Amino acid sequence: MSKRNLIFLSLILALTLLVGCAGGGEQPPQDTPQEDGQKAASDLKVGIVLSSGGKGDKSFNDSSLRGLDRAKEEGLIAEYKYIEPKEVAAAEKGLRFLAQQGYDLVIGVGFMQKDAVDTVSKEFADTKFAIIDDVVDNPNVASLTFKEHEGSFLAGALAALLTTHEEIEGINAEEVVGFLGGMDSPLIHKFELGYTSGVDYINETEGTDVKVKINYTGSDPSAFNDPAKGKEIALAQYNAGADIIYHASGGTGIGLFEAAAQTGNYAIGVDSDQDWNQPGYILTSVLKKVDNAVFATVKAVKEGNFEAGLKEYGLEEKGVALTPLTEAGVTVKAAQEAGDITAEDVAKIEGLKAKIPAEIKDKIEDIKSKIIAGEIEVPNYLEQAQ
Amino acid sequence: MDAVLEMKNITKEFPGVLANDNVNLDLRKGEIHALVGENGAGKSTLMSVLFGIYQPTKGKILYKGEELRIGGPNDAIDLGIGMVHQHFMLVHTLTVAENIVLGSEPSNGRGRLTLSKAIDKIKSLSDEYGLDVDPNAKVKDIPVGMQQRVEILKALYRDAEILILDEPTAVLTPQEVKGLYKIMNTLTEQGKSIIFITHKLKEVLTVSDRITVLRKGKSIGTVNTAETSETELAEMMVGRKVILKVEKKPAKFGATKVEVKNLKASNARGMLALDNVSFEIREGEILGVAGVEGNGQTELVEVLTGLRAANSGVFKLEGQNLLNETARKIKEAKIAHVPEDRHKHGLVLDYSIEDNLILGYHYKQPFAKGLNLDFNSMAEHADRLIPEYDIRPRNKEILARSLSGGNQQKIIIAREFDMGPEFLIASQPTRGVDIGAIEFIHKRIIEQRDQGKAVLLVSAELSEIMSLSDRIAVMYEGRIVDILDAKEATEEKLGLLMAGSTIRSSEG
Amino acid sequence: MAGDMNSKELLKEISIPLLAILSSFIIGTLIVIASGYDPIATYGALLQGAFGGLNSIADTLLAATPLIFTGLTVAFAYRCGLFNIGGEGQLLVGGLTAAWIGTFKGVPMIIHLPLTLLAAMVAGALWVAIPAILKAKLGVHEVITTIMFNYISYSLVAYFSLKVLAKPGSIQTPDIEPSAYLWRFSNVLDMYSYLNIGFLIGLIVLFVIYYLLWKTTIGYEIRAVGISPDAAEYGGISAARNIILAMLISGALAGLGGAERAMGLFHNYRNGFSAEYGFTGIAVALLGRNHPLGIFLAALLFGALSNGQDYMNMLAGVPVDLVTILQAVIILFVAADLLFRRVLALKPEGRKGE
Amino acid sequence: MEIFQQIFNLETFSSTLRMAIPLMVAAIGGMFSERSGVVNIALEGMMLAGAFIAVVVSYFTGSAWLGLLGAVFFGGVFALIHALVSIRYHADQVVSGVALNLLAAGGTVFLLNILFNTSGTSPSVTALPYWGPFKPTVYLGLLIVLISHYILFFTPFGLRVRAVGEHPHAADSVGIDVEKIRYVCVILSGMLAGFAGAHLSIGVLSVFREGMTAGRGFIALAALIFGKWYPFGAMGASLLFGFFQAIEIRLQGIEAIGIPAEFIQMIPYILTVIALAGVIGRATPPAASGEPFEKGKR
Repeated sequence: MSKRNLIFLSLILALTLLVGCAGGGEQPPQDTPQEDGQKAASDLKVGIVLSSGGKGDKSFNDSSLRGLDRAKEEGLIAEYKYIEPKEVAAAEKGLRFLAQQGYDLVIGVGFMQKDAVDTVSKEFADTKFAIIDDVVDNPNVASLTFKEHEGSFLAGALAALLTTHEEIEGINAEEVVGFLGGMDSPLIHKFELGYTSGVDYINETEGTDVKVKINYTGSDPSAFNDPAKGKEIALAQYNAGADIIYHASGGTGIGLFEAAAQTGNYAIGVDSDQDWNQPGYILTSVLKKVDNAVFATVKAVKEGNFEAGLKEYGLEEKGVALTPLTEAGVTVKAAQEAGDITAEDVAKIEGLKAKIPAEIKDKIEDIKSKIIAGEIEVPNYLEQAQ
Repeated sequence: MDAVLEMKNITKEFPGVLANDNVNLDLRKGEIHALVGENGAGKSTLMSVLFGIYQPTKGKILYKGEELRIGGPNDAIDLGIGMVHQHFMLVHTLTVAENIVLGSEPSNGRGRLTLSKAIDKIKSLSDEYGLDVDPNAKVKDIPVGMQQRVEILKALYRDAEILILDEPTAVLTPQEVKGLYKIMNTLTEQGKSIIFITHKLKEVLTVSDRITVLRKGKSIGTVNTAETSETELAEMMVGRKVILKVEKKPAKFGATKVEVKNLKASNARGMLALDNVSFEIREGEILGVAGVEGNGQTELVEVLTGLRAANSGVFKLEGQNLLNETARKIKEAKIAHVPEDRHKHGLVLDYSIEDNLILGYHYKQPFAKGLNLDFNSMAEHADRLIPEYDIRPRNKEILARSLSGGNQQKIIIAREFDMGPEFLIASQPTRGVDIGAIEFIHKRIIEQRDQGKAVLLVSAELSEIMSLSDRIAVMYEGRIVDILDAKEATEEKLGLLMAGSTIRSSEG
Repeated sequence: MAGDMNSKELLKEISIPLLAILSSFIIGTLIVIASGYDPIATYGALLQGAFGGLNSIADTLLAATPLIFTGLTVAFAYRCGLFNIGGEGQLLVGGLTAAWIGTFKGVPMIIHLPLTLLAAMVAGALWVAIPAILKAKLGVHEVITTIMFNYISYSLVAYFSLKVLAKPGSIQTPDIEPSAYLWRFSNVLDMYSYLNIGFLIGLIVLFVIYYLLWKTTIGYEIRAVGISPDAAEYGGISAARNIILAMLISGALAGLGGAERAMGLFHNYRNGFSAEYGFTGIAVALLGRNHPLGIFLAALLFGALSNGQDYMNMLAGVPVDLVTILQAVIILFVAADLLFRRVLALKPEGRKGE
Repeated sequence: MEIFQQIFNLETFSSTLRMAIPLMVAAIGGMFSERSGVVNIALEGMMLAGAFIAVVVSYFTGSAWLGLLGAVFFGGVFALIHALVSIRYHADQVVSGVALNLLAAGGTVFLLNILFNTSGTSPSVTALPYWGPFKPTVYLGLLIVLISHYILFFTPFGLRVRAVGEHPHAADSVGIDVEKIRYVCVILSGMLAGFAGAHLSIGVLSVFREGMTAGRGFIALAALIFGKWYPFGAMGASLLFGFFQAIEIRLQGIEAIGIPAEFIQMIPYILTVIALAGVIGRATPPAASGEPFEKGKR
């Protein structure tokens, strides 16, 4: 073998080692159990198949896992197993794998798994299933859906109320707010419609004329993964007079937060508590409490009162909510304790919330209770479409 | 002995091929030393060794008495060796000056390319040696003769003491050749030494001082030009007595078979390449087409074989109009074609001999039944033609690529002649083919003529044209300047015509 | 299969891909070890996922099916001297077309099924028609144009699937009619796999392409153009015509691959329809030496990898992206076969020139 | 008129510039590679690798500048694979490019898992600071165009690159080391693509996200072709494509226009095909691009 051939091979090997050393001695890469079959029979086995964003999406995958972590902490389960499918077809395989391995509860995250959960749950009538974000009408499946439109409505109301308060730093004279969508798809339109309805409601009740700028990043799943474009969209909207932008765009939203920090305008996060992403620029986040729903389902299975069928989590069920408008949310506090963010950051977050006028906070509370009471009907894009 | 350069016992072996076998060559200061030999005799390999492109397996190189190792073109250039390749090594998109300085670019202290001084030097060199080159022109815009002078300038710019000219006359008109000779003489007068590679014996005798002959990788000997003759050189090259004359019976012409009138066509770059070409060929006649390469011969053959569209004109075979028909239709009209570049056309090199023997006829009986190939009749066909045309090795499964040039050419000859053509178009039929195969091919062409077929023979070898043709058409800049009876044609006359000087144009 | 190949040459031909695969797995092993995983468990899980039981084997064949088509897509064009890198776009366009035609109601299966397959093939062929014509008539290099058409197709297919065809409130098109279903083996076998007769169609197409290329005058012409367009022209074979023909067939094969996904696996068009089958097809063709038999084996290998990767993740916890890395390294090694030829002191393949 | 102002204002143009920079710099990288005779469709992968390394280095050192350097350096190392495979081992350059794109896509996510225990998004890291209205990478990117033009047309190295890509045997015959020039150019292309990736991850943003280059490497390739392999041509094309992206955002939601965003997204690719077809002046690649160089062969 000539010298240069050796160089080629060693280059490949060097890259290999680079890949390896980078990870080498760090924490054990996965905290999932190995299948050893030694566990006590009474132990509840829970497995979950994540959606395509995978672990660490700072969105509903992470939220689902938080629910399971909580179940673990509270002693409902000893361990759980999670699976990250790369392809559409792989989700079904993951669900079936878990069912075959004798898991008592198998959870599928995301509407993309609807067909898969439907199929597998029919095969394993004795296993309990849950699907998040869609409905599967089988006797052993709990369908956990969220009234994202209700949360988005509150976000729209908040944005519309706040954009008229020019005296607040970062709020301009124009009555414009923005919406940043990821992939141009029905579920995201549900967020959009909730948000614009919230703005319209304020326009009606307050007599304002707030307009909404709406942009979608693209038409395929990569639209959830293009923060650079997300930032450009946000900058364009801010430039066009928007001062508050709400997003439902997955990883693309990171670009929105950076744009907000850069221009000194504001953003509203989605799914998880994203307030600490750019402390001081994110007013609030529309929480989708997947963790609560997951936790409740695990608990129900453990306690033997698992119920199949549709469970809609709205404002009333605390399945959707805004992060507190008065102080940092629990996630932020936990992050501070874990050392992920500094006290300074938390101060910034709380400082921003303090700028929101109390009357607005009251109005939001009022709207929330009206929605729960059914006095305000928030339109659901998915129901309209069907 | 004032040898500037000596190559002693050079042996160069490639896997399975002994390209140079104990070759000796010495070059004196101020001489033109011709290196002759047939294709494949090892001339190029020897020069590549000298230029550092290959390292010799054995042997040594002495420069001004000092033994040294030439590790690459850079070493050779540093020593003052310059090479003018047969295929010019010029980058067409760059200017003349950029091409000349390439590899030893002048720059100011801060890394900026500075051409102005170089351009001055090029101009003065150009004047000194009478090269007449515009340094600022783009290479793609200047004529071939000037491109060659740019190549020479490239070497001179690097202060070359030794110039290697590889087949420099192939692309030139006889007049341009004379100009080149003059330049070569000027160079040697100024003390430069020249190695002149060629296989054209007449040129060698005209211009060189000494001649070294290579044959099958060995050096056969070095002779003084003044003391040798064409016949002696030919014998040294081939290794046996060569019959330079072709035996042929008197012609028996029949009716007009091929009619070409006012043919006009453009070349690949869209320039007019054929300008009102007209001729006729009778049954039993060979019409030779002479001319310096690049004067429209290629385009003429391409138009007649359906590979190039003509702008206007007439082309009829036995009254059947074939102008701008497809290549397939033309083949079906029984026109056979031996192409000038058998690698580019003629053969699918990665097809077997068997597959190549049906190229162009593969789609019809007996080789195809509907859409299916008929492997039995393909095999029968190959088994018959391979011995008949002496194609070696006698294995129809072998890829055409692995055959020698002569045997590759025989595949084409076999296929094209076997289809029973009425009109045979043969372009450079013996280029790069060894002497034995040349005789064989010539015999086959004459055979066709004697069977009453029409033959169009295009060749850059005047001797081939003159010995085979019944009439000779001379092409210059896309026109047929004259058609002579072969008996009246002399080399001088043809040479003048090839340079475009017709009686008519000298009058006008 | 190849008549003009003796056993020694055959050995040489397959030794390079095998060495490439072996080397890649060695590198994969190093990565696995360096990342702190157990290589035996990793590869064990990979194997179990790919071949551990009827269902797994069926899933491997299912994963191999689109790769057979896209591998042939690349190889068929390659035999005509063309590099069709747009298989991905052609597959998507073909798949969407099948998912649309498949929804037509009231058409008897005997018409509907072939009609849908045919429509997908036509769509795939049409999608490569412009690059094909540009190549044939103007000599525009097909690599760039087919890449550009891939990106055009992403937007176009997204538009039609989401905004025109999708059922309301969904990001997938409505399910096709049963009359356009490709029959699934799970109908008679006790397994979950969606393996369907699309796989058998793949095998038939492999044979048809082999026959077409080596036993017919069409193949004789296409291969001649691929080796030497000038020689082909000389032989009365229109290079332009054959380039277009080969590209259209190539695109049709990709379209057929899309049809199998739409009619056999998903029964609709949806997001994530193709797991980059078009690009993996390049690797499959390369590894399979552009020969149908080789493509079959290479498709099986890549099918097994992509099927096994999920078990590797589920059982050994290794990120599935390891398999992507493995695939990339296999391609690099196969492409750089000169490395092995030098190491083994084999003579390089004759390319051009003398 | 109001619509007009919404679409064409100062912000549109700075947005155009920000979006054009990664295309421009990667396209210039591609230009060096292709001018020297090596086709590079791995720009996408090299950008992605650069974006990732920039974030990793910035994360572990706390310095965005080191991140940028790391991206440039590693982009070069990554490109070295392409160089070795396609120059030394005469591999098909397109195939090698496909493999590198795959390697970058798989490798970055694999490493995200190993390093940060996540599959999608890296932690936030220190980003490059602002220099006036833009990040430094914007100014540097424009400077790169100028310098590249100078190098290509006013230096001995540039002359050699142009010669090697058009007629490598001619360059070889005057003693130029063809392979060396190609190595340098391919590595340079990786470094520039790495720079472009870093612009995205730590210039525009401060995180790495799986697949975040989102096809920009291929648009850069299109810009290179549309710009006919000239630095200013590539710059012009990048600005044009950046402009399309900028107005696509601004056209959305303006009902009166009514063109679906998908169709505006296609424009760069369609334009490139049109350019190749010669409708607006034929784009002809360097004569020897894509051909492995074999000494002694011709």
